[in-house]
Amino acid sequence: MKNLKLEKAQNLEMWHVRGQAAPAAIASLSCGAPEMFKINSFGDFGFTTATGATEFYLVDEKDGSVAAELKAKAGDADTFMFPRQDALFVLSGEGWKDMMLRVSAFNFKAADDSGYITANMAGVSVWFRVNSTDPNKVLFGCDPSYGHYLYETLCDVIKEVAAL
Amino acid sequence: MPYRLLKYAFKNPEELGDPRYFDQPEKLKSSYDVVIIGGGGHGLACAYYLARDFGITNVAVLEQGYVGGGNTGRNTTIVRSNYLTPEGVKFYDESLKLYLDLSDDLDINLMYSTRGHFTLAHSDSAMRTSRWRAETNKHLGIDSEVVDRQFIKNEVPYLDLDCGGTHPIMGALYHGPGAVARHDAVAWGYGRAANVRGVEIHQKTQVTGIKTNDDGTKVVGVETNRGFVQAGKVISMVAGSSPRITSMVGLKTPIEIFPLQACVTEPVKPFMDTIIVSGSLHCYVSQSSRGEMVMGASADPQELHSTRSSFDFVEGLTDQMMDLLPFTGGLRLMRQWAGMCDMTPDFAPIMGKTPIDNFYLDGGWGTWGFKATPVSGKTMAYTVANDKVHDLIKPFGLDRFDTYKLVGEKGAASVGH
Amino acid sequence: MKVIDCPHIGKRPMSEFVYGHEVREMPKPSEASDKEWADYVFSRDGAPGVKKEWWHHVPSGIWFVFERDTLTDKFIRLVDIAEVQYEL
Amino acid sequence: MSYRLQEQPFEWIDRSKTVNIEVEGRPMRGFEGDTISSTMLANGVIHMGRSFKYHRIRGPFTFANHDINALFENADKTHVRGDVELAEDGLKLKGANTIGGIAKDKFRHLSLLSRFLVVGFYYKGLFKPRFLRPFYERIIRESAGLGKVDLNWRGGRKSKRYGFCDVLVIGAGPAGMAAAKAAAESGAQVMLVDENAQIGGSLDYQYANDASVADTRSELKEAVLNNENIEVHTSSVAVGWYTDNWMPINTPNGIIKVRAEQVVMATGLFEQPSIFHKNDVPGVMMASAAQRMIARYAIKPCEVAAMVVANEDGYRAALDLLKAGVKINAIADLEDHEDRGDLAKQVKAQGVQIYDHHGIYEVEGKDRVTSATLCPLNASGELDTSRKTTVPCDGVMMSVGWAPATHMLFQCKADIKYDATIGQFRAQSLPEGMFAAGRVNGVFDIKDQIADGAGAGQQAAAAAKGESADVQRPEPTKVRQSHEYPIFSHPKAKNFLDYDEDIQLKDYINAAKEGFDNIELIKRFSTNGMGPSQGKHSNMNGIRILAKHTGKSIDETGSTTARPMFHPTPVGHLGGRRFRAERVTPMQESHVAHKAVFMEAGAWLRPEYYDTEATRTESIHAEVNAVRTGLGIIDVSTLGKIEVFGPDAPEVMDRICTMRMSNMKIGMTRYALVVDEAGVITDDGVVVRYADDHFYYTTTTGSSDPAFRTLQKQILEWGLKAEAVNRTGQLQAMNLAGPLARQKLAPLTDIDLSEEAFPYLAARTGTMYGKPVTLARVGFVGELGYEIHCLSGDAAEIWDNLLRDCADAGIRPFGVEAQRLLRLEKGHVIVTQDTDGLTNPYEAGMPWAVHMKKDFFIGKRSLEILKPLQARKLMGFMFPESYSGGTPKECHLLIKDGELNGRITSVSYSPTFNRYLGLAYVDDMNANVGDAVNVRLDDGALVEAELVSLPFYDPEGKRQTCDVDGTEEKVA
Repeated sequence: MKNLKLEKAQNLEMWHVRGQAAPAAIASLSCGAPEMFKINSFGDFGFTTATGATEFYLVDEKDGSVAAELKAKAGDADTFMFPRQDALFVLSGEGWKDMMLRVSAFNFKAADDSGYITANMAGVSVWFRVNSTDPNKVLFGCDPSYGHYLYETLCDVIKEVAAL
Repeated sequence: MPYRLLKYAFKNPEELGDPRYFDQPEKLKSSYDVVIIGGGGHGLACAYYLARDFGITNVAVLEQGYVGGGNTGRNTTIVRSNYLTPEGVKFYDESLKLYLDLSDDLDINLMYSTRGHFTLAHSDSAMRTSRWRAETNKHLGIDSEVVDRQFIKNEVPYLDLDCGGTHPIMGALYHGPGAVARHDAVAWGYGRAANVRGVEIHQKTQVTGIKTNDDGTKVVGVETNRGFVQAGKVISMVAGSSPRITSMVGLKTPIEIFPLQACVTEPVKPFMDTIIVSGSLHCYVSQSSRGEMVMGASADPQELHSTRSSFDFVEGLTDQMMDLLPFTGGLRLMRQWAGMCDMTPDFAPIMGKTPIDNFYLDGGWGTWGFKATPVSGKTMAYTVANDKVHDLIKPFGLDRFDTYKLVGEKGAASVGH
Repeated sequence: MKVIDCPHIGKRPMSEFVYGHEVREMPKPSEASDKEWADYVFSRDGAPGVKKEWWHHVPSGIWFVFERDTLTDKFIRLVDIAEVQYEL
Repeated sequence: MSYRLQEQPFEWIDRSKTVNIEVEGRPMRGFEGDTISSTMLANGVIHMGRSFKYHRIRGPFTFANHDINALFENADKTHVRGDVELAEDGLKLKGANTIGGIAKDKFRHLSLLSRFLVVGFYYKGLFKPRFLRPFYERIIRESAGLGKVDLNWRGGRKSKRYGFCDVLVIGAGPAGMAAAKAAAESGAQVMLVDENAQIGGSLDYQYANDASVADTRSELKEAVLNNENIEVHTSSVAVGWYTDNWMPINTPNGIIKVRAEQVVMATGLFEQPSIFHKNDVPGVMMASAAQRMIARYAIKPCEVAAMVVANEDGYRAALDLLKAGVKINAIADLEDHEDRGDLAKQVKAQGVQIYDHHGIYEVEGKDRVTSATLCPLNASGELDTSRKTTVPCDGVMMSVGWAPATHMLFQCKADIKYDATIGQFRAQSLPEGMFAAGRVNGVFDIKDQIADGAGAGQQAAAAAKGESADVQRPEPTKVRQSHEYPIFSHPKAKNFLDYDEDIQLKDYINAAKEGFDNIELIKRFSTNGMGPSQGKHSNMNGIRILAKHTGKSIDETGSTTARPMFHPTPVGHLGGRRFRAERVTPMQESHVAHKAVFMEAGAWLRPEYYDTEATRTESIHAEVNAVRTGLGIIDVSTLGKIEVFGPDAPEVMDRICTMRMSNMKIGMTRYALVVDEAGVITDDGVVVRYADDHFYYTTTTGSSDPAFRTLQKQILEWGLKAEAVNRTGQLQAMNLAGPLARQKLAPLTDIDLSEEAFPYLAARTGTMYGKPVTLARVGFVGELGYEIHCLSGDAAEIWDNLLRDCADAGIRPFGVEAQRLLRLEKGHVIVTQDTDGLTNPYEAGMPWAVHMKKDFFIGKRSLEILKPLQARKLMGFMFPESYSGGTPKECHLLIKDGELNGRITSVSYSPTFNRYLGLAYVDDMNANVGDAVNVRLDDGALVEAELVSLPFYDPEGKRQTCDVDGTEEKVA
């Protein structure tokens, strides 16, 4: 489990899309409609997913083009786009799924890499999105107030695991 | 060498067991004046006081398992009276007073050991609750006070006041008379003392139904796995099985059952002479007379009628315990078990008469049943003998919920041990 | 550690859930006497048996309703939310 | 006399690497792979420790961690189990529970008093006369426990991890290895666990010299160790079985919490002792113990042996002893050696004297066994002591039967019954996901064990894929392996049932006679099986004795509940690494820079005050004055922040809060109070109405997550068309408060702050420093103020800019303590401080917050019942300005005519009024403003305070509305 690297993800913006009209707006996007807890991926890490009948998440690459497209399509009152300020990280390296065994009860090795995974990691609720092209890279995010703690803790665990 | 042990040493083997602690009566009689459901501490104590104080001996104690096999054998073994409400304080202090003489009354060494009881406070709100209890206790003459970090350091030098860096300890509620006792011996002592006075103790006898008169307003007897028994009065003293019994007479109560787990380490040379409870970390530890560290935490979060063990209980407890007492990391957990905790909305028991004549209830003991064993036996015996609710338990009637007159024991909503 | 099998997110350990207590139908407040209302607020049918309960999966923020046997801790079936909805 | 034998075929020691340890001050040399006990034996030392109750000298007994005869300790280790823990170079140890060392233990003569120390003696004596009770208690406590605890031990925690596999096999003996091999070959991901340092199990110590299994052994080992689908963990113990095949495995470097689809229990057996006089003298041991010594550590168990056997395994052990050069003077076979098959013939052929239908009645010897006396069994199974045969020996090996390691089968609720044919408990049926194989499953022939394992492995692998494999499993053996009653009484007793607890046969029988004749009660009264080995060598005999005494069958007698942990497990492994999820706001660096002293609020870290003045109180008062006279700013980002929207949003808000919310005007705020179904206050906060169908609701810090969860659940339960989003960590908030607030904020925002455009209790959205914000004029601290809500990413910048741009106004950050004082001067309630587990809005002085005209809100019907029952009320009180007595504190009681009459919930010395003021419950509905109340201080002194109307400060609320242009105007 050598060469594990944890970095803070840069230039990604995140939206939490809700409302009675949200499904229609999301469906009209050029990247298509996501299935429940499945990654509908575009770009390196960009994606949309559905976590409820009228609840969607959008992570957009730096140019924000998809978000702009959605804003235009949504337009009327019945769609609410809340900007999300999650603490975002990228974990890379072959053994990342083995390292996860030390901090989360979720079985990443058996999981389908195209899933929008939600699990508890080191005591914090975290969502995961495996990179669509490189299975040894995963983007994950949590509530910003836990960001500092999660980063410090994971660096500790990676140091311990690297020493094994 | 104490005289008593000499007496036992030279007793010839045949005489041993005369009298037995508990007889094994072959058959159930067809009827009894009083049937007590539950052969734990409360049931046996009630039988003892009925016989001793009221001469009522035509009594049967029906135990589905073995004597003291329910929560009596599974609890924290802590005895204290530093409760929050005046009703709670008076009730539990009477119990503590009874405990002080109980070894002599029952002629058995309960190993009742006064140790001092710390309820640690890890936040300013916990400190406020501690002072609230201390002030109420002092008002009612209970030895209980808020102590600071220095006092704790002196009494328990091996405790890490910074708690590993989060939730540092700010102070504690210290209750000098807090004690521990050998829980099994309490049941055996009461059992033998009742048995000797003619009370019948039937083990492996499960109550499967309660028979009432036609309109269900009066109890007449109980169905068991050994046949029907008529009863002048029936008392339910089954703690974790209370809802199962009360549903037999169509009586709904607020009692809900949650598993409460505990564990012990291997027995080590005694070093801890006090009892440590943490309200914020929801855990407790004391060292038994056998040298084992007896540890536990709060009840499991979801209702379950089972004494199964869970591993996340062990993980949570050991994680917190190493913050409080770092050296315990080097000890080994030998055994874990669980009891069935009968919780009520206001953390106070449900005792006394019920809407159904001749059917009395002693339940809702949450994590405080063992502490109340003597006083519950005494007050329930009085209530059953006179069909009049004893003053001490008036505030704990089932009807209090109909009129929203809840007991304020829940206070700041963190369960004490 | 108990495992709960959920739609979309699959089998999850119980440690990821918050217990939301039993689903209890609320009587019409205006028609309930004081005693009947107090009975609804405080009384529980605490005997062991199969109960409909709320369970909240914290990481994904979803509420589920399951039927569970409170004697054996067995999750029997997922209950459609519509089954437990009620009008005031 | 060298105790080390020549090299054994599967020995565990590496003769090329020596290891030096010191036990009780005596240096000893062993090899790498030796345990502490095997090193001692190699140096001719057989005294491993002193027993718990009578301090009798003890030697090796099971050599398999099923007893604690060999228990050591040193400065940093407690309860070191010599039989199984490795002898590391430089290790220094001494015996546990002795005073003066194993040899010269001060209590070594205690067994002379055993006559008086009857079973449960501490219940019967040692408590009268009463005045001696403390003395007796000290004796009991000092004699209790085994090892000493090092209170300074800081060995620390061992990280845990999770593990997942299709098939988990517990036990790497013949059956276990076969199961792992078969499962892996069927494509399953397998984990194989064994508590021993090496795999092989009984194949390597009971069949070490059996050529017929040589090929199978190497084939199994090779398959298991080289198949990358099999993850092998040795020196690793399955702690227990938990719901849904959740099995923590304690490995030397931490616990793996394994979730297994299927489990195969190949856990084998514990050999059980025969009970006879002085069966605990060093040299008396299990036959399998002798075989382990020979096969694993090349140790010669003794020079001359006697044996008592009741199965074929006994003769297999005899052959191993003979091969190791041990002379066997006599073998007592409890039945007929003719029925023991070929091995018995081989033993006889080597000239060993075998006494059929004989048992061992007693042994002699103090420091080590010197002779064994055999007697024939009479018709009723007792020993006929009229015909004794005594043979000299320095070792006695017992092979009279086994108890299966069924702990985890009991835990998973397998249906386990006593199989009288074999003489052991066996699972009649197994729950889904669980298989048993090998001798724990009653299959004893070595080839059958391997076939049973392979069959179970295939079935488990198939089941893991949701299929089933119809596999022919071998039948359990028809030959009895364990004697019905290898237990013989003796007038001089010292015949031990439980070696951990020193329980003699008569103690146990007397316990039954005294009325504890039920398996659970007799365990607790006699303590049989309650010691550190938890009954591994004593439970089975205990059941046999009780069954015979009560005339019941083994199944009727039953067995005690098998609880985790299988072996005692270090707390440092169970606790694992520390994960304390902590929340901080984006302004954390700035707080630290401003010398904040932090406090914990749930998972959040918040500035309690900023340590700028000489003392804590002065710092807090400085902060209060800044807000009252100039300008202060507090980070309130920890508040819960929930957005509620959708067509039914107004209806949802009306049902959740006690007051009507649906009539709020857009762009306004309103105080919100929430009660539970019983009418008890659970939360309060401020609600902003953004639009007809969009509310923004802030809750107290502590209840942000529960409040959101409950709101979500209610929306679902009511089937309303509304949605809620928890934005607690996504948005941050800071309250800029003080007379200069408007004047300093106006130029920094595009929002018009004029009173007309932005009145008190209004809320407006706009930008600050180009960042989107919502400003809300809330009244908590009682000054002109604006609560600024912004995105988490923008918060630190806005906070720092405000401190910079308002520096000329003397802006000062203030913490939780100052806020508490400011809100107290305004008489505002803090939920969970001024309210408790029963407080309803009427008692808390908030009848105005309860709008009964609404047709429904949570708790309404209960409040209708509670209103007339009100018996206490929250009132304000003040101490005279001249007061100089003791400090009044929160939760001090109000006393009237010696009776409880109320309780202080909040109290502080107010720098604004230069006197103590606070809130208290008065248990008297007739109490009025102007009345006096008595407060009882810490030392019991009663001091007087006066009830006053609320709020104390600025009753007309002028301060929050007027535009004070920085003039010094303090309203008293």
